[in-house]
Amino acid sequence: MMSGEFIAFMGIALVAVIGGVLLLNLSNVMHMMVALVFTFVSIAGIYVLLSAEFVAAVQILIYAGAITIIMLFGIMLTRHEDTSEAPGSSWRKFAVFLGVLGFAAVLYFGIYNLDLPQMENTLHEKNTMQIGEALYSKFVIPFELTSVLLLVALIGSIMLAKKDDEKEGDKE
Amino acid sequence: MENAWIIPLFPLLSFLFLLLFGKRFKESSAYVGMLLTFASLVYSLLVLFERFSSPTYKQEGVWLTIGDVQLTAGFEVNQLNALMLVIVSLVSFLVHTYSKGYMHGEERFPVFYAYLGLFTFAMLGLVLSPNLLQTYFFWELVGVGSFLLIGFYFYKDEAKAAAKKAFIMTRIGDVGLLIGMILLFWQVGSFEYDAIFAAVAAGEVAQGMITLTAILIFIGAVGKSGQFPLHTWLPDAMEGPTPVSALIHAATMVAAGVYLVAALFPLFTASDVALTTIAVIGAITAIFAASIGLVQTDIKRVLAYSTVSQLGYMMLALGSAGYVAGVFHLMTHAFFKALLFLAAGSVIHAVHTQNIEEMGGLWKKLRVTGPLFLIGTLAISGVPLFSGFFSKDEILIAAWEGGHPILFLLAVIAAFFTAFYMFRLFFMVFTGKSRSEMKNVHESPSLMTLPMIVLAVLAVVSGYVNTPWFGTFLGDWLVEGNEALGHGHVEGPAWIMIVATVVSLAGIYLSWLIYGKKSLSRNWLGAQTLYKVLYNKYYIDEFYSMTIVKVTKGFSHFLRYIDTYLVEGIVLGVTAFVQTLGRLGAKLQTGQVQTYSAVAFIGLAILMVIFALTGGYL
Amino acid sequence: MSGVPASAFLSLALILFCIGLYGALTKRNTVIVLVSIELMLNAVNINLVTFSKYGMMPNITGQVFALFAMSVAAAEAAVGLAILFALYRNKKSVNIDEMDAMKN
Amino acid sequence: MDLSYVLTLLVFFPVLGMVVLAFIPNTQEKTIKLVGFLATLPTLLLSLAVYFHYLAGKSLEDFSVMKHWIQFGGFGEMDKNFFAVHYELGLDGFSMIMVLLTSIIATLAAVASIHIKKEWKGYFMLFLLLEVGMLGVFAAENLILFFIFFEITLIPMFFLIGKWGYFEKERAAYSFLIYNGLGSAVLLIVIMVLFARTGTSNIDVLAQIVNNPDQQMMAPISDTMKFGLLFALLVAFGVKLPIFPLHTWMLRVHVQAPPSIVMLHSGILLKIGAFGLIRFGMGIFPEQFKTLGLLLAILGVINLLYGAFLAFVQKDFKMVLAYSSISHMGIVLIGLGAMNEAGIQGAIFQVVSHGLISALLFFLVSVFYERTDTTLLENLGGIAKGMPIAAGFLLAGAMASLGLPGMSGFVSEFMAFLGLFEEMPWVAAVGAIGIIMTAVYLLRAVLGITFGKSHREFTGITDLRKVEWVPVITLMALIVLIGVYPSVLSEPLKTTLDAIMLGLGG
Repeated sequence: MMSGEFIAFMGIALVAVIGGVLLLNLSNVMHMMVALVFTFVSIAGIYVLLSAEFVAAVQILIYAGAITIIMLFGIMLTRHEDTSEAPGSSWRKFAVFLGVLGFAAVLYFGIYNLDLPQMENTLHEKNTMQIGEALYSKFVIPFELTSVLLLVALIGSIMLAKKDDEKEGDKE
Repeated sequence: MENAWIIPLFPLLSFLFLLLFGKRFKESSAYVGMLLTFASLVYSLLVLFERFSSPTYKQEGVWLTIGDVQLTAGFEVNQLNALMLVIVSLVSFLVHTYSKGYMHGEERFPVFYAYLGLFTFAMLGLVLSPNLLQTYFFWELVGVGSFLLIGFYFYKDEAKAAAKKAFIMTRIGDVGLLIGMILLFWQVGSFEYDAIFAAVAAGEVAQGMITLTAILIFIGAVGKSGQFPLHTWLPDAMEGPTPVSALIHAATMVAAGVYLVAALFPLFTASDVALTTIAVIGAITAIFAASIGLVQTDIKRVLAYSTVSQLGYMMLALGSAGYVAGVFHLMTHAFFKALLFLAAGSVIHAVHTQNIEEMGGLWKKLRVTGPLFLIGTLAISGVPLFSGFFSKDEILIAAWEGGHPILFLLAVIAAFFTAFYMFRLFFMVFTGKSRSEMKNVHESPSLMTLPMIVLAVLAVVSGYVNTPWFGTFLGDWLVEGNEALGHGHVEGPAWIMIVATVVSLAGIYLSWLIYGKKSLSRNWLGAQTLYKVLYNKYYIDEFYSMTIVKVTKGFSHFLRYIDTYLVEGIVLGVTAFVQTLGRLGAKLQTGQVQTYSAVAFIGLAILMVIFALTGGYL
Repeated sequence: MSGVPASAFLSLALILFCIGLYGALTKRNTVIVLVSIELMLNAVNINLVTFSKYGMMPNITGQVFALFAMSVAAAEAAVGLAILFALYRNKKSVNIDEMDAMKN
Repeated sequence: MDLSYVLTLLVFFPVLGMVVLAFIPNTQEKTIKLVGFLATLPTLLLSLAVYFHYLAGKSLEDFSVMKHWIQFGGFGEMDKNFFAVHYELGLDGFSMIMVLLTSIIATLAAVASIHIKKEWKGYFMLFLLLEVGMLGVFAAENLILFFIFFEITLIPMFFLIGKWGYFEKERAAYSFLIYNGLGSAVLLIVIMVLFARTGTSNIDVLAQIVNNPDQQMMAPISDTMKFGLLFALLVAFGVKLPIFPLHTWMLRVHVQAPPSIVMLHSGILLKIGAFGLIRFGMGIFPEQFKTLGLLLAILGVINLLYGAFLAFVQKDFKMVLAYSSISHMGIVLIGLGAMNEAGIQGAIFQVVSHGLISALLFFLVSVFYERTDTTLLENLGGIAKGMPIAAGFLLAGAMASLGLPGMSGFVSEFMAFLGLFEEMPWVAAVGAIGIIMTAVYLLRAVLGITFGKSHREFTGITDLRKVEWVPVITLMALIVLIGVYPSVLSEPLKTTLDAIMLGLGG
C-alpha cells in the first residue's frame, strides 16, 4: 500500500490542506494569499497524480499565476491593513463551522462507502493531445462559447472598473 | 287484527289535516279529531274482541339495514297491547269530546286538536310496537306530544318552564332507556321483544348484564311515569290545559312507563335486583307523593301527586312480580283518574280558579260534576265495590306475597294517605260554605259531562273484570300462554282485603272529621316545619336547582372561560409566535449576502444530516 | 496501477471544499471571500479529474470540464474583482459586512 | 348512451349563471336574484336525475368521466397514468348523496338570499362559484382535483363573509381564511406526498396501492409515514369539521356570515371535513384509521359535550347554533370512532341530517333576523304569538336537531351510539350525557325565542312569506323522510359502506 505514489499523494495533500488551514487562520491578507499559492500548486501536483498533466499545467498557469496575482493586485489596490474580524459574529462562525462539519461528515460518509474499481485507462498517454482532440471535436461549441465568455468578462470588468471613473469625472 | 296498524293512523291523519287546514275549520276541527279518534276506538275494540278468540298477531317489515343487521318495524297485538289500545283510544276519544266544550273560545283551537291527534297517534303507536326500537321511537314522540300540550299556553312563563322541565326530565330517563336498549341489542342481536325474551330465557345474557339493562330501561320508565327522583315534572305539567292532564298526565303517557315494564316483564323477572329496585322505587314514590298530596292547595296538583303516587303503586306491584296487579291497576287508574281530572276541569271551568282554598259548597251548584267527582274519589280511595278497590287489593296482595313486609306497610300507609287527601279535596271543593265571589257558577255543557259519565261508569264497573268473587277473567287472559308473566291471580290472605278497606275508610273518616265536620283542627300536622316541608314538596325542586342545575351552569361557564381564554388564548399564542418569528426573520434580513448564504447553507447541512441519519426516506 | 484509492482524492477535495466554504461564509475581507470561492472551485475540479480517471468509463471529458471550469473561474475572478473595485470606490471599504445594499 | 358529460355539466353549470350575471347591471335587484336562483336549478335537476338513475338500478359508473390533463415528468412514455393528473369526475353512493344534498341546499340558500341587502351581483356570482367548488369537491375522483375544488370554496367564502356579513365580518373572514388555509396547506402536503410516492392521485387506485406493498412501484410507504399522513389528514379535515380545539373560527363564521351563506357553510362546507375523513382517511389508510378509533371516539365525545355545555350559556341564538354544530359534529366523530357499520353509517347519516337541519335552522334565523333585527335571546321571546308558523318550524327544527324519532337526527344519533356502544360502552355512556344536554340547550334557546311573554315590538310582524315557505317545507319534508324511512339513504350508501368495511377488515 505504501507505494511511492501514495507517499507523494500524502505529501502533496498535506501541503494543500495546510495551505487551506493557513488561509483561514492567518491574519494578514497578504500572507493568506501566499498560503493559498501553496494550495494551488499542490492541487496541480494532485492533477499530475491523476494523469492530467495538461490540467496541472493550466492550474499552475491560471491559479497560481493569474488569479493569485489578480487577487494580490486587488488587495493592494484596496485598503488591506484592516485585518480585524467583525465583532459579534462569532456565533455565526460557530454555526457555520457546525454546518460545515455536518456537511463534511455526511459527504465523507458517502465517499467512504464509495468503492470505485479502477478501470484500464489511457489518460496518461499523450494527455495533451487527447484533450486537444476532445476540445476541437466533441466540445468545440462550448470551447468557442468559453472564448465568448472570456471576452464578455474582459469587457465587463473593464466597464465595471471604468464606469465610475467617468461618473466621478462627470461629478467633478 | 291484520289491519291494526291503521289504528294509530287515524289520529295521525287528524294531526296532519288539522295542522294544514285547521285554520279554516276553527272550532269544528274538533269534529275531525273526534271522528278520527272514534274510528280508532271502534277499531281498537274490534281488535280487542278479536284478540279474545285468536292468538297474538305480529307483522314486521325491514326499516333499516345496518350491515347484516336488519332493524324492523311493524306491529304486534298481544293481550297487553290490545288492552292498552282500547284504554288509550277510549280515553283519547272522551278527552277529544270533552275538550270541545272545555277549550271553547280558545284562539288556537285547531292547534290543540292537532296536538291531541299527534299525541294519540304516538301513544297508539307505542302500545303496538313489537320491538324496543319502535317503542323508543314512539316513546319520544309521546314525550313531544306531551311537551307541546303542556306548553300550549306558550305565552305563560310557567307553561314554558313546565314544558321544558317535562321534556328534559323525561329525556334523562329516555337516555337510560336508550343505553339499556342498545346494550341489550349487542347482547341479544335484536330489538325484538320475542328475541330478547328468548335469549334471556335461554340464559344467553349474563346475569349482571340483565340487571344493568333492566335497571337502565327502568330509568326510562322512571322518567316517563314520574317516579322518584324524576317525578318533579309531572306536577308542573299541570300548567297544560286540564283535558290534556287527564289524557296524558293521568291516563296514558305516564302509564307508558308502567306499560314498558310490563311489556318487558320477562326481562325484569330474570333479575331479582332489578325487580327489587322497581318495587322499592315504586313504594317510595307511592308514599312520598301521597304525603306531598296531603297539603297541596291546587286542585290539579293534588291530583298530579295522587297520579305519581298511584303510578308508584303500579311499579310496586310489578316489582313484586304482580304483573296482573300492575296492569289491572293501570287500567282502573286510567279510568278513574281521567274522570277525576275531567271533573276537576269541569270545576275549574265553572269557578275559574284552581285553588281549593277558594272553593267550597259546589255540590249544590254542580249537580252532575259533584257526584261524578265523588265516584272517582271513592274509586281511587279503594272503597269496596269500586274498581280501585279490587286493583289496589291485588297490589297489596302482590306486595305481601312478594315478601317485602316493609314495602307492604308503605303501600298500606300510602293507601291511607290517598283516601285522606282525596276526600280532603272532595270536602274542600264540594262541601262547606260556598264563597260569595262565586256567583256565576254553572254546570258544564253536556259535551263535557257525557265523557265524564262514561268514565264514571267505567270507574265503577271496570274492577269487576278481575275480582276474587266474580272470577279473574282479566288476569287469566293477560297471562295466557306466557308463563314468564306469573300467575293470573294470586290468592292472598283474606285479611289483606279487610285491612285495605279499613285503611281507606279510616282515611275518609279522618278527612271528614277535619274538613267535612271540622271537628278537628286543620292544623292536624301540628308542627309547622313538617307542613312546610310537605308543602314545598320536600324541597326536591330546590335541591335540583341548587345542585344539578347549578353545577351544569357552573360547568358551562367554566367551559366558556376555557373557550374564550384558553382555546382562543392558544390561538392568540400561535399568532404571537408567528409574529415573533416573522420579526426574527425580518431581523435576519441584514442585506448581507454572506449571512444569507450562511443561513441557506446551514439549512442545507441540517437537511443533509437529517436525510443521512434517516436513510433518505422516512 | 495506482495505489491511491479514489476516495482519498475525493476526501482531499472535500476538505478543501469545506475550507473554502468556511472561508467564504466567515471571512470579512471580500477579496479573501472571492479567493475562498476559487478554492471551492478547485476542489470541484479535483473531483472532476478524479472521476475522469476512476469513473465507470474513464475518459478525457472530466479533464476537459475541469479546463472549462478554470476558464469560467478566471472570468469570474476578473469580474468579481472589477465589481469589488467599483464598490470600493463608493464605500471605501472591502469589508463584506458593510455591503448591505440589498437591505434597503 | 353516453352519460359522461352529465357530471361536468352538473358541476359547472353555475358558471354559466355567473356569465349571465356578469351582463346584468348591478341595479336590477330582482333580475339578479332570479337569475341567481335559476342558475342553481339545472344542477339540482341534474343531481335529481342522477339519483333517479341510480334508483332505477343503473350503475353510477355511467357518469364517470376521465380526460387526460397534466403529465408530470417523462413517465408518460412508460405508463400513461403514471404521474399524470386526469380530469376525472365520478360518483359513488356517498358522494352522490352529498352532491344531491349540496344542490338542494344551494338552491334553498339561493332562495334564502332574498334577505341580502346589497351588491347582489357580486354576491350571487361568488355564491355560484362556491357552489361549483362544493359540487366539485364531492364529485372529484382524484386528490389533486379535489384539492383544487376545495380551494375554490375558500375564496368565495372569504369574500362572502367579509363583505356581506355582520359587524365583525372582516375578523371572521380572516380567521376563516387563516384556519382553512392552514388546513389546506396540510392537506396539500399529504396529497403531494402520496402523489410523489405512488405516482397517482386517483383515490381508488391510491387506496389499492397504499395498502398493497407489492404494488408500490417506488419506495414503499412505511407505517410511520402512513400514520403521519393520516394524522395530517385528521388535522386538515379537523379544521373543517371542526374538531375541538380547532373550532373557534367556525363560531365567528356562524355568527358573522349572512345566514344564507351559513346555510351552505354549516350545511355543506363543514361536511367536507367528514367526507374527507371517510373518503380519504378511511379509504386510503384503513388499518391506521382503525387504531385511531379510541382517539376519534374520545374527541367525538369531547366535541359533543363541549359544544353542548357551551351552547347552554350562549346569549346569541346564532352562537347556540354554532356550538350545536360543534356538538353534532361530535356525533360524526363518535360514529367514525366506533369503526363498525352502525357507527360509520350513523356518521354519514349525521352528515346529511345535520346538513338539512342546520340549513333549516339558519334559514329560520334569517327569517327572524329580518323581522326583529336581533338574534340575542334576551331581546327575543314570544315570537310564536306573531309568527306561529315560523315558530312552529323552529321548534320542529330544534326537535329534529335534538334527535327526536321520526326525524333524521334521531336515526344518525341512534346509529352512531349503537355503533359506539358495541366497541366502547364507557365512552359512549359518557357521550350519552350529550343527548340530555342537547335537549337542555336547544329547548332553552328555542323556547326562549318562541315561548314566553311577547315583546311588544314583535306583535305586528308578518309570518312566513310565500317564498320562504319553499325552503322550510322542503327541508322539513326531507328531514322527516329520512327519519321515517331511512332506507332512502342507507340503500345508496350500501356499496360505499361495504367497501369501507372491507378496508377495515370487518
